[in-house]
Amino acid sequence: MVAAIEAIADVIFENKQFLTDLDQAIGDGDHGINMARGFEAVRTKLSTAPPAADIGAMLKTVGMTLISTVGGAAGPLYGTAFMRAAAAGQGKNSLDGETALQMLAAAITGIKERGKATRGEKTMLDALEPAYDAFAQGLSENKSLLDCLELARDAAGAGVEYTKTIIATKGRASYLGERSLGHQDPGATSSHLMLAALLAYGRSQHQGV
Amino acid sequence: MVAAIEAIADVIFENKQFLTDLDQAIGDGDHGINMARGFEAVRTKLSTAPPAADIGAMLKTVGMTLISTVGGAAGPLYGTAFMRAAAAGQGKNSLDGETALQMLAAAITGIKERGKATRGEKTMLDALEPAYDAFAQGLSENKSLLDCLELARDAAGAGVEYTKTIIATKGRASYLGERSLGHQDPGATSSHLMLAALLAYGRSQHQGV
Amino acid sequence: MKKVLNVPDQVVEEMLQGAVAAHPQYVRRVEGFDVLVRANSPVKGKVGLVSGGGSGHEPSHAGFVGRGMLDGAVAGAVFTSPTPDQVYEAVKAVNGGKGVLLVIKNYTGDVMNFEMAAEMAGADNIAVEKVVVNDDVAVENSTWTTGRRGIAGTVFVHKIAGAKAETGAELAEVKRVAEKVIANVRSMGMALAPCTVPAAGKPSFVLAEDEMEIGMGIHGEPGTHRESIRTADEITEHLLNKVLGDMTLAKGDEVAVMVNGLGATPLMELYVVNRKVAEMLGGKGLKTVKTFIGNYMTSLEMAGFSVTVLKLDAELKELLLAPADTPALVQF
Amino acid sequence: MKKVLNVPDQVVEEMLQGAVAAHPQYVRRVEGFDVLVRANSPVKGKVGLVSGGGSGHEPSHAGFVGRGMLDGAVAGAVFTSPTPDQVYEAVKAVNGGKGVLLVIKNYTGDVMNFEMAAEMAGADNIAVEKVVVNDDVAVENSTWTTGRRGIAGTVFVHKIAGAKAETGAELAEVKRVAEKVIANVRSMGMALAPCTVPAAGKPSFVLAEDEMEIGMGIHGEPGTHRESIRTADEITEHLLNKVLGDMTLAKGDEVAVMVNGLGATPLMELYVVNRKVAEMLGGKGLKTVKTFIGNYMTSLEMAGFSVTVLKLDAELKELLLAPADTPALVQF
Ligand SMILES: Nc1ncnc2c1ncn2[C@@H]1O[C@H](COP(=O)(O)OP(=O)(O)O)[C@@H](O)[C@H]1O
Ligand SMILES: Nc1ncnc2c1ncn2[C@@H]1O[C@H](COP(=O)(O)OP(=O)(O)O)[C@@H](O)[C@H]1O
Ligand SMILES: [Mg+2]
Ligand SMILES: [Mg+2]
Ligand SMILES: [Mg+2]
Ligand SMILES: [Mg+2]
Repeated sequence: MVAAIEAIADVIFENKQFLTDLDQAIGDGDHGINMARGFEAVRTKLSTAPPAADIGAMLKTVGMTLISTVGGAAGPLYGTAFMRAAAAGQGKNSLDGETALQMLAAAITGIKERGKATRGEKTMLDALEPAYDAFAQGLSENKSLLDCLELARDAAGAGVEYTKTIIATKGRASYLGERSLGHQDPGATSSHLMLAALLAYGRSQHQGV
Repeated sequence: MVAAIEAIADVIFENKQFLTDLDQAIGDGDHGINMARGFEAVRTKLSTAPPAADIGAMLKTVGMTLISTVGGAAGPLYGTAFMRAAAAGQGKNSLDGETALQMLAAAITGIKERGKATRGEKTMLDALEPAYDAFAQGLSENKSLLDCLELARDAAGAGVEYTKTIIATKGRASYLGERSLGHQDPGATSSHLMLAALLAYGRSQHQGV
Repeated sequence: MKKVLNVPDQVVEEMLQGAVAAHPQYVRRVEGFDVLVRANSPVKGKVGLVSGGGSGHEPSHAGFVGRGMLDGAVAGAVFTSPTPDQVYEAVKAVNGGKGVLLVIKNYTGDVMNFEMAAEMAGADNIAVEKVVVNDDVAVENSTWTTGRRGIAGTVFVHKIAGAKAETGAELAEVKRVAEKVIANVRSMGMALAPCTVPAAGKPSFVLAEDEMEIGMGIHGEPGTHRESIRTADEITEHLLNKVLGDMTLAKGDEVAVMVNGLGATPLMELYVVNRKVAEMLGGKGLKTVKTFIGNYMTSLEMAGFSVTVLKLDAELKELLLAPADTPALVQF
Repeated sequence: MKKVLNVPDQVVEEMLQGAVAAHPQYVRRVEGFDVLVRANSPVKGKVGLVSGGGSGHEPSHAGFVGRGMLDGAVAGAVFTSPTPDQVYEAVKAVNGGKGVLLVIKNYTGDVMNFEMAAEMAGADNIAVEKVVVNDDVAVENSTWTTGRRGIAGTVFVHKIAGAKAETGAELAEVKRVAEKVIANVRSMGMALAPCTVPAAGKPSFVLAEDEMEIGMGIHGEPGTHRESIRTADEITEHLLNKVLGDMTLAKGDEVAVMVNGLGATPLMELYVVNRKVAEMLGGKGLKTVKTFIGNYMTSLEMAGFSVTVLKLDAELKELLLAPADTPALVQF
């Protein structure tokens, strides 16, 4: 599982400039820098502390590290998301589809409580909530964990596209009013990227076995 | 005589940018601006106050106006020069060569007393002292006032060229040390321009008569 | 990017070290954190005032730590809200037993991070209250936005709530006064040229040689619109009218004014602006009790300025004029 | 030229109007002249202190008019020494019967214009003395130059001679103390980016994107050399070594420090510089009694900074730490 987090960290590092550029267009141009700083700290933490087999314990470390290193809006939101996911995954050493869905639900609830946003306000929720729906749909059709994740990733990607068509009413981009139209949301983008990285990591493991 | 001063003012206005650019290279880029501000004030003064027939009185007005409007190094220097020339020209209604030479001598003495510079330090003196010498030479050869002035103007022009070959040891350009080489001195240039304007004015009057 | 810098990533750390070295009589570092508190913190029997936010707004906020103003300032990464653990440390370090007031500029990230810190401090049984400053009239305060942003008016909150806390007032009283300032202060800014976040390495936006941005935010957030540069008087008139348009002021009312430079705009230009501000306020029969002019809430080396007007009553006036002794604001 | 301006030619006039509007408690205008004096000038029984120079160095010099510092400041055109009649008016306005000390920065124009003013005041039987500040070690003090330039160290002269005058000391005594400061203060600066004189409309010099000028003068006069930008620590080390190299300091000596911004350099960067300054001075066993950090002697919107060190003795230290109450420098 540490490797999965590392895959997430890598995709953030690779897209540091991209996320920053997106944020420069409709925010303050630091999303990539903030996220990269956070996952840099996460990587250091996980490589120095003995990696816990317990998924919950590990995600808690990730969440707390993000909270204390990312700052801005994304820090408390993603930090809370990982903390809540950690609680849902406590005591587990491996993931099944149902647990994964619960963790995603807990993460989203955390983000909504902390940020008081709902779907359609041009935030990370516009990637994450569709992702949750798609994952749940896949699971109800008895699809595999990775297939569900693939559906989630694609839904998140569509959500990112959708953010281009709406006006931001939460976060820094809301100051722009109509001028936020046409731009994709940086937080939705980072959410999509993380799901994509998780999927790619899962597929690579599966092939390897 | 007011028209002569206006001719000087015009040449300063025309060369405001040029003198400023020269000063930008080796000083602080304000010589043209300062001189133009001063002669603007002179022009206003002479057009509002009844122009005195007495050359001395008129030059005193010019000097005092320059002192109180030009500022920087050129203000006190040119101001003093006109004040001293005024004293030498007091009571005269027209100029002969001898008086003109005395006025030039007085002006130069004033500049030297005020600025404590001597020839060869890359200042206006490198235009004015050769001009004086040439004027005196012409006069000793019984040349006309305007011919003497032409010699003076040419000597001043040669003096300007000479300033390119020497290192400044007075004024702001002295901070540059060797790097002032190759640049002509703005103050020497403005002195040369004023002599040239005087000459052109004199010639035009002479032709008109 | 032309800056006097060592490692971009270390700029906040090095700035804090330099600030402590410059002002040891005023501030000390909370060991291990990006937090500066008064040299004599905690002040017993006094409500503690903590503010902070992303770095890059210097002298805000650490420059206002000292007698009569803040007790602690938390420095986030450049233009990025500090994290909750940092704010929490500041709260602990300044709590003199009467609780702590958090002065937050209204940005989603700042509000969330400071709220999380308040929850952490609450778990320690430290009484913590918060106020959120939202003085920037460039942003509409509607349900369609996260609300107006907090900009230079924040300094008036520091000054006046700080003076109130210095009297020994209770937390609720200090909070009430802070909220009164917030209710009565409005600002608006403009930018002529952008700034560069060191870690980003390139300007946060681009303006043409003859263009300016009206309503600019202090993190480079876009303003209301762009247009060709106009005269100082025209720009000032536009900004001040927007500011006054959002306030209820009557002839004879007393106000305080701040003409704030964003970083690269020389004091000369701020004075030219203030000439027009004074003329307009005087023309409306308003009495300016005090004018602050200079760099108070900056945006790195952004060129531009903001104008702030605070409506005073007897209470706010007295607290505004009370003594202060901090690195960036001293008054007898 | 991106500036907040009305008419370039009127910038000094409008600035002075804006300054008087901002600081009526401190300064008033001498009617008809570009001169600001203390609101309560002339102060009877006190030596008057007058400084000034070209405009564009704000807050120098008018920002230092007030109790404990200057009595009057004369504003020339931008970067151009004021004329003698203006200085003369300042002298008359501040003369409280004990004479007037002129504090002049060492530039040919400034020296000549102030000297002419002194002659005019002398004709009125006002006792006038002058001191000429020449702290800039970038310029060699040889017979081949007009001598070192006066830059940010001038503010220390204002502060200390001003405090001395406030004690009621005689003109000769105030002059002696001013000269002691001048003998013990050294500075050097650098620039990353030029400034534009409003009336000129274009930058006073050009630097490449990766270039800096070491030893820059405050009017854009070229410095010792240009080179590629180095780190803040390297630049600071170079400047401070030049400054200290021209002073005689022993372990245990007390100093005051000024890290001065030229206009467009943010406080953040000045703090990064001060970190290195403090480290170097500490490493030499010098004791920094007080650090001034911010924009004191600017050069319009030039980017860059200067470092000033003043060696203190008991007398200078006491006067440095004495109270001051001016628009730009207040201390208890
Ligand atoms: N209230 C909110 N709820 C959910 N997500 C939000 C909220 N506000 C902002 N965000 C997300 O945070 C992202 C910006 O993060 P970041 O740039 O790191 O923080 P900041 O805006 O403080 O600079 C936005 O793109 C958006 O997706
Ligand atoms: N000591 C001096 N004696 C004679 N001329 C001088 C002296 N110092 C400077 N100058 C002249 O003054 C000119 C500069 O004038 P200006 O730019 O108006 O003043 P500033 O140097 O104060 O900006 C120089 O080019 C030089 O000719
Ligand atoms: Mg952002
Ligand atoms: Mg010049
Ligand atoms: Mg941010
Ligand atoms: Mg000049």
